[in-house]
Amino acid sequence: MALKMSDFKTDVFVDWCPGCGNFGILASLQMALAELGLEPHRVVLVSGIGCSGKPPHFVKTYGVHTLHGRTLPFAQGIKIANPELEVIVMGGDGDGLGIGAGHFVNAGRRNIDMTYLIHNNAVYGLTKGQASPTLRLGLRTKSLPKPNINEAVNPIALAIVSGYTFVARVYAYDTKHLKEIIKQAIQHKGLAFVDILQPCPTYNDINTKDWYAGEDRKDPKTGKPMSRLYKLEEIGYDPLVKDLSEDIAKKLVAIEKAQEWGDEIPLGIFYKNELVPTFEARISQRIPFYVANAPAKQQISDETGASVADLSEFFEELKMS
Amino acid sequence: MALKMSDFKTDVFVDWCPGCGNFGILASLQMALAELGLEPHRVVLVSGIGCSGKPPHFVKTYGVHTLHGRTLPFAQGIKIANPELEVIVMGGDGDGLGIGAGHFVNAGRRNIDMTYLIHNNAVYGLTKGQASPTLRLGLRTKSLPKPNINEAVNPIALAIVSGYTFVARVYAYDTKHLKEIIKQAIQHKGLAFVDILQPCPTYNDINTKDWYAGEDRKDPKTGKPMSRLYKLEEIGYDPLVKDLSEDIAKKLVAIEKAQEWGDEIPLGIFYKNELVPTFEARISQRIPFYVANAPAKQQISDETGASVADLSEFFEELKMS
Amino acid sequence: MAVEEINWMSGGPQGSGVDTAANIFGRACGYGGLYVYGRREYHSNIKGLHSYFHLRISGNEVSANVNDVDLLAAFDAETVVRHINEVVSDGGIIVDKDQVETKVLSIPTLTYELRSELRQYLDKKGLGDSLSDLLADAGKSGVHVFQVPYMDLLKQIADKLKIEQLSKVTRMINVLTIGISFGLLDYDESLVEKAIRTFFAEKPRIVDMNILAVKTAYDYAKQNFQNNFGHKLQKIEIDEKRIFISGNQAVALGKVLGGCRVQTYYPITPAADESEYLEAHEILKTKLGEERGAIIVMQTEDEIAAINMASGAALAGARAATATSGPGFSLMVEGLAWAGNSEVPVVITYYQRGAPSTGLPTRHGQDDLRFALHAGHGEFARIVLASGDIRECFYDAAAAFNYAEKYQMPVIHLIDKAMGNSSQTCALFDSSMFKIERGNILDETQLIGEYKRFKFTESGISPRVFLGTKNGVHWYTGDEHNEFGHISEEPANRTLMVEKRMKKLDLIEKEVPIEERINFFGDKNAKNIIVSWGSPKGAIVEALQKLTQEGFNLGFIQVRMMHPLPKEYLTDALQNTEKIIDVEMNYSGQLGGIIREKTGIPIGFHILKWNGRPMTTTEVYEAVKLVLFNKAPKRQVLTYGS
Amino acid sequence: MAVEEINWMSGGPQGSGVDTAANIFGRACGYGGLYVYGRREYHSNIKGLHSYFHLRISGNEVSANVNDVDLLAAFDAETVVRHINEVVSDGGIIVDKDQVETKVLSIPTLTYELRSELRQYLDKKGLGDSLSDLLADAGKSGVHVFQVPYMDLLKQIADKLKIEQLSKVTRMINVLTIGISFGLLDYDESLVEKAIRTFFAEKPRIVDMNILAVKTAYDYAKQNFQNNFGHKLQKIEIDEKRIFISGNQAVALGKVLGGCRVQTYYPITPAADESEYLEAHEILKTKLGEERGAIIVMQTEDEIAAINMASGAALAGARAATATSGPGFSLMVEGLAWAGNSEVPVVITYYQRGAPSTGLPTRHGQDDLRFALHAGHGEFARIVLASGDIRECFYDAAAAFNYAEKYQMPVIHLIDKAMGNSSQTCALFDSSMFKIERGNILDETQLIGEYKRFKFTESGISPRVFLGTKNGVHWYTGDEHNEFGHISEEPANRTLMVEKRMKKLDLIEKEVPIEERINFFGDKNAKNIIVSWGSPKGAIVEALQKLTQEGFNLGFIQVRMMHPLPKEYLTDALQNTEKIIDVEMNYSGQLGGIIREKTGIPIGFHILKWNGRPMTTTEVYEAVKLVLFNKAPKRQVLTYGS
Ligand SMILES: Cc1ncc(C[n+]2csc(CCOP(=O)(O)OP(=O)(O)O)c2C)c(N)n1
Ligand SMILES: Cc1ncc(C[n+]2csc(CCOP(=O)(O)OP(=O)(O)O)c2C)c(N)n1
Ligand code: SF4
Ligand code: SF4
Ligand SMILES: [Mg+2]
Ligand SMILES: [Mg+2]
Repeated sequence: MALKMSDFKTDVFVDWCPGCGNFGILASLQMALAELGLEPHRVVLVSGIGCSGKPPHFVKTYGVHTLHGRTLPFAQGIKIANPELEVIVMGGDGDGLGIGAGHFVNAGRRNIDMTYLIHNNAVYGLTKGQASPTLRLGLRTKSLPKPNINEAVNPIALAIVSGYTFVARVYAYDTKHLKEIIKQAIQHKGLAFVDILQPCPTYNDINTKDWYAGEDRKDPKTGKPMSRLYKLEEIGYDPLVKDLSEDIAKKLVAIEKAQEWGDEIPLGIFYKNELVPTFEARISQRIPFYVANAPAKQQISDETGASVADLSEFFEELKMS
Repeated sequence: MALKMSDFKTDVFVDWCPGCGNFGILASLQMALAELGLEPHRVVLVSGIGCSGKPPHFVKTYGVHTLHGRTLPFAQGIKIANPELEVIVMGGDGDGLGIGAGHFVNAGRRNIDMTYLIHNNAVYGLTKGQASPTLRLGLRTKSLPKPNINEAVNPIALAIVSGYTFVARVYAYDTKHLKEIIKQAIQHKGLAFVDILQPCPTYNDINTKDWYAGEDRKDPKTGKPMSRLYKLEEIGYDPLVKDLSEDIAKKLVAIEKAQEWGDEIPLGIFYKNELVPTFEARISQRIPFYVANAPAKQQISDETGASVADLSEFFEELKMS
Repeated sequence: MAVEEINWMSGGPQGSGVDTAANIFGRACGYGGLYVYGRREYHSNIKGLHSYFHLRISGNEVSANVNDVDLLAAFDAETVVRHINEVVSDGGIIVDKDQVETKVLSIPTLTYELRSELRQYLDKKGLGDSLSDLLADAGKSGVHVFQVPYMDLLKQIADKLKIEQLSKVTRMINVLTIGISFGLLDYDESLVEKAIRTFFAEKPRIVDMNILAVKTAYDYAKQNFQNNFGHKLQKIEIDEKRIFISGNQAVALGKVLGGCRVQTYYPITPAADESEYLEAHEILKTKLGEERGAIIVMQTEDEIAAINMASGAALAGARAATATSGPGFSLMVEGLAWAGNSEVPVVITYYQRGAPSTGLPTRHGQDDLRFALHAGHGEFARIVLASGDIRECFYDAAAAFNYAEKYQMPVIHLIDKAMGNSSQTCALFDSSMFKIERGNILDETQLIGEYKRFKFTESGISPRVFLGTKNGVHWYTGDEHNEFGHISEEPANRTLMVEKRMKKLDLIEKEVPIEERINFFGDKNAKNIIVSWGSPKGAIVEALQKLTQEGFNLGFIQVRMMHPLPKEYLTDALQNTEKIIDVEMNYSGQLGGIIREKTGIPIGFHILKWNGRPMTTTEVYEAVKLVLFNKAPKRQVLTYGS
Repeated sequence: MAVEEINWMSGGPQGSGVDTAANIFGRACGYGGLYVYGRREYHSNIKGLHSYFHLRISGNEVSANVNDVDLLAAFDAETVVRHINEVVSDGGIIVDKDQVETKVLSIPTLTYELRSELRQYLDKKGLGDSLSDLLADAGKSGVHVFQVPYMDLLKQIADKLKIEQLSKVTRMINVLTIGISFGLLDYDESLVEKAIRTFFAEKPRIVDMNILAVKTAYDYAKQNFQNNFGHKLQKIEIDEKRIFISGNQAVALGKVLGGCRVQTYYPITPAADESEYLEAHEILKTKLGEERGAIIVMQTEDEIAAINMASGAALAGARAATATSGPGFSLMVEGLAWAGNSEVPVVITYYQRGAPSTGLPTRHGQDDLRFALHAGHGEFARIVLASGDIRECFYDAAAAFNYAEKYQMPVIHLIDKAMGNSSQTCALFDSSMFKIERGNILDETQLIGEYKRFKFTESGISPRVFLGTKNGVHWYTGDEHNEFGHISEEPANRTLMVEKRMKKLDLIEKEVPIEERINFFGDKNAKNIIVSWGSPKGAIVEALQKLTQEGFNLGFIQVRMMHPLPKEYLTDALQNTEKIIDVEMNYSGQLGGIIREKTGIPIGFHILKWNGRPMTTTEVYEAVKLVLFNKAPKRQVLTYGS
């Protein structure tokens, strides 16, 4: 029987502020899961701490709401132990790029086959609106006592430099596009990163829905707002690395595109490369039965409860006779 | 009286392995300090944990040998409190790009006027040769039980994406070039990063001195080894951002150059930009007397020991009458 | 001053102005010469989940709640559902007329477990599932229900202001409930206006709107609920200068007084408010004139950076601090040990909250005492202070820097959520007695010849030099080191260096006056002694007064310096005590354990609570009384709170 | 088996083959049926600073050193300088003839403080500053000095092997000293050859070179030092199967036995060896046939990732562990609290080393007990185990997973550097009695209807389901949660949920047999009882045997489960004890404090040590004897070691 979006809903009250971009993300994710036909028990949603940390409670799949900034370590542990699981990570921009930046960079080096969604609202939502690492220098969102003193990090560029093999950006209110990208991210073989521009109507009074929609810059001719967002696919951008020889060039173009901001903000897939072996493939070279007989699935004791371990080879090496 | 290299030496035994690249780094640093005429008490050397963590004990300036991966936070604290100090940070590749990667990325956003040197030996030296984040996928240095399962991080690209405003690479045995670059890094206004290729003869049996020198690839004609290293300045590379409009382009070229490895390894300055305001400049906008009357220098009590704080304005806000 | 004590509670969805209401209400009372204590409760949520403020108004200074609610001002149905049983029998509930038919089991924001509980409750009582059923039931036990047509009133207001969209005025439900409340309490309306004027000082349009709203509601109450409500609130004349201040603010002010010049932080509840407050006031007024004082507030990438950056600043010579709560402190542990090993005078303000892990991020707890004492691998000297109320927060925050610099060690200043996020009126803090003591610091002129940062001395304290001082070059390392600060693994040096660091604790025991380390209340020769620490203080002191008045013989030792523990004092004070009653907001009675560890004296009785809500005077009073009447089990668990 | 006990020490610069020498020496002894215990000491340095191995060879099983050195095999002058006073009066020193004129004060690797000490020593004794002066002085007190021309011997060897560059054979100074040693000790040469063959098994050329070197040196000793040395070493015949194993390896093997399938780590001394050993053996042989067992060893970017990755793996159903030491554990604290809150069965192997902070990274200490007990904000249940020797390391490492899964909580397994980096011979481990107990786990077939991961139960234990199991969807969160695992801030749920977690500790107290929680040695009714934990065990047991033989009445309680502490047992055992003697490798006597906290019983005597070197049998024997003779202060500080 086909799965429906409602199959992925729990009874827990969704406690985001009215108009929060997170609603769009949640709905898109639930739709994507349903359309991909992923049975709820095969999916593990891992989140951090923040407004963005709450989705697992709203989604009827396995949910692991972890620590601030530590989504990736938990998620990687889960996936390594049981590579059959579909592991989807979600977290805030503060979570992933502030306190979690070290894991962000180092996860790229492993390329474990998972999906990582960042709710990028340029603020620390749940702690009441401090500047997040994606807030630009000099800006002063609603609850900052002073303008932001730090430059912003560029999540797309950072992901590419760190080795993520699927790097995309979407907009929280464009649920159809968002859903499609999430589906592709999940289906991607390797570590996929999706930067989700997520308006926070409560604290981010700069990058608002209206701002993204260009309400402040109406076309003088038509009088219509000119959206700041555009889609890479619409300009014929091709993110796919078809041969490793074009990898560096594709990365550079993606990083260049990632510099656009302000009046022209690209959405879509910046970079995609399935030629880099996943962690699963790498470890299988050493342990050929890794996927077939994964750590979490191995039998460790016999009927009598005795350990299946046979230590004789160890003892052979250590023996004193 | 002019300072000499020996003015920067302590009596502490330098306990690196014979032939370690760190000797070159130490000597270059001492030369650079002497040539810049920096009085020992004005310099603070901050280091992490590793073979690369020991230099402060060998250099007669203030030395703060901190925690593994935490050089940047300590150093930034010192510099913020007393911006008159010349703060130079040194640490390992594991220290800075493994456990310290989060600070690495976020320090770039502040652009505090300091110098950061990474001893890049592709191994965890002091813990006996495990793979560091700069060791490439599939390589197996001397003490690894299995080939490295992770991709390497690219320190130059990461620094550029993170906002460092001076990014260079040098080679530990080319002490003259190294010294010059260290001098320029120190003189740079902003956060300077220097990636130092540092052979570790004890554990890294791949990127050895001979390997860098190209002993394994002799010119068929001359029979001479063809060094893998070349200098960017020799190919007319211009790292300097003279106008902010060329910033992105310069960054992209630098990142592209940073991808070269193997038979052609560029040394020198990849990127330099003094148009980005330093942290000191940013904070001075808010607190105009910040540099003149820095936190560590402020008088906090009067002759009687009473606090100089005048709380009346606070009380005015809070008063109940 | 025989003013009636009033307990007022205001509740509604987070983000609907509960804080504002409480603040305005509190100020209005404060302007009338009354003392106010207000506790804020909120979910870890930005908008929509239930939050409330429990205010106690009295003629005497108060710093705890009692179980009672005399008047409940509910913005929504959920508030009534959650708090109805706290309202005293002659108390009142202000409720939206349009919401009384709400089906309470269908309120979407109720948690699974609350809904189950509520269902059982309704079943047991045989009540229907409308809010009106609950209200009627309360009415039977004497509670007055004041139904107010919030929307109608808002419409009137909008009309008067010529505002067309009703949504532009719905935010003012909070002020409506204030108007109604004060109308019922018959309080001086002009004081409410004054409160609104100062609260919205920078927004004149908002002031006018809100004053109109309050007036409208006030008049509505006067007209419709005449003489219906027994509780009244009277203003009194006072001379004293008072402030209305939260714990977060008190700590910030203490830091300014103490000369703090660098504060690092990573956002976390309930600590972040302190740092933001400091940042907003970064340029400091000083007695030295202009441009002489500023505090740099650094928002770091994480708490690991926060502690280590603060340590760096401290080494450079600035008084430096960081502020955090449990999860953040957990990340600071490695840096703390470095500071301990390198004898760095860094101050950590530690706001405890419900734990473990993320726990109850916005709720109260006192679970972290043992952790604060033992955090960090290895043994090193540290001082752990615990303030007992908002006033102490101020003084301790300043004193912490003196301890840190004099004894050259990290100081952990324990606060908790109940203190940090509560507000109270108190007499203006007097800082004239406070002196800055920086300990033994050498400057350029005092440095001749070889300088050893970690010189072995009788006391364990070595003269300190700031980084950058001429002639003072020296080294720090987290490794064990010799007197110069260079790495040393020599066994003999190691034996001495550990001892050097640790014996500074003995010096503290000798030097710091006992008055700074404990507070004693009640009868010095009492047979029954309460021991406690931190925010239960307020409730305990009040309970003690009441019990003493009732003729019980009781004393209370509030421990303020948790480490090094004043163990000689405690041994003397407790060894002949009949009943020792340990009162703490945690599961295991941590202070009790520490006292037993250090003195051997067993704790007879524990009164504990860990439901995330602070202890009330009522609870403590009752539980202690049970002990005194020999009717208590060895361990009583308190559970009041919603 | 009246074999003479020999204490052999081999020392030289780190990287010059001290380990190899010790290993070959130890093996050679092991092959001769002797028991060996070897302690490794080295600086936090890769090459150049002094390192040594202190080996004890005996007919009986040994797991501690004594103060004596019978034969010191010095590769260099520094080794002599550092250890000369440890050599017993009829002992011997093997020294390089070419180095006897070394000016000892000019040895570049000496630290400032050692140099000062040495200078004073020479002055006091009126000795010249050449190594020969020191040696002559030792000779006066009966020490035999065996001067060996290392370079001449190496030249002979190089000539025989037709090697031109002498530098290619200088690495073999270590084997030369072995040859000399065994020559002096008159030990069976063929066993040394066997040891070399197995040690260099994969490098036949090296085998030949080394055998030649040993032979040359052996013959040299025989010819030149005939009958000069009184200590002899004899092989014996044994039946028993034995292994020569380090603590790191024993833990690794225990993990394999215990079914560990994911091990995460970040490199750190002295823990990393364990993980690397596991990684080298990642494909596991099992009784089930081929391709059925493998352990994934993940080197993470830091320890924060290590603990959380292990927790993730544990939730998915793999037995998962991480291994670290102090600085790393400090970073794991936040993750530990999450695991505690979410009831995750994760195992942390904690190798203590000299602390605080970076401390003495390669030296011994037992400073972290309190930290292990209280790490993490908030209160949550955990088990803390402490092994007392290498054999226990093995069994405890396996048992830790059973505890973790049965009681659904993190288990901290405390080891220390002295155990981790020491090696000893012991009878082959018997694992036949060990059973895997996974606790209450539900699979797909047992899941019908609503599943609550944190269901309230009598015991506090809720049936567990692995992530990915059909019909078992549930949630985890570090927030306080309801039975489903969803966030809950309700006070009533909170009170229950904390209790649910904490009462599992009571269950452990009830269920785990006392034999798994303590070891008792000596007389059950003794008037004098030693309490201790961890690696002092070996020294204490031996000291106890000796003192008992001398007629003293003594018992020894080795606590193995540090938390929950077996407090009833301890109360019973200690309450009528005359002298309680706490023996620990830390400054404050942490176990003593915990015993007092939990039982109220005061500790009469402390024998403590924190110089970075483990306790020896000699020291413990002497210190305890002083106590028994009523000649000891309350606190004795031990300082043996170099
Ligand atoms: C170690 C730690 N430090 C701080 C916090 C407090 N905290 C909770 S949410 C949050 C910020 C969330 O910001 P972001 O990650 O951007 O998520 P958002 O709320 O914006 O979705 C912080 C700092 C914490 N939970 N843990
Ligand atoms: C928190 C923590 N984890 C682990 C260690 C152990 N440690 C000491 S040195 C080192 C690695 C050093 O490698 P790198 O930073 O590359 O420096 P190198 O020795 O190669 O110069 C590690 C992991 C530590 N000191 N602290
Ligand atoms: S604070 Fe911002 S991010 Fe958080 S729920 Fe509200 S609108 Fe959304
Ligand atoms: S291990 Fe490597 S990096 Fe460390 S001192 Fe030796 S050669 Fe240098
Ligand atoms: Mg955010
Ligand atoms: Mg390195």
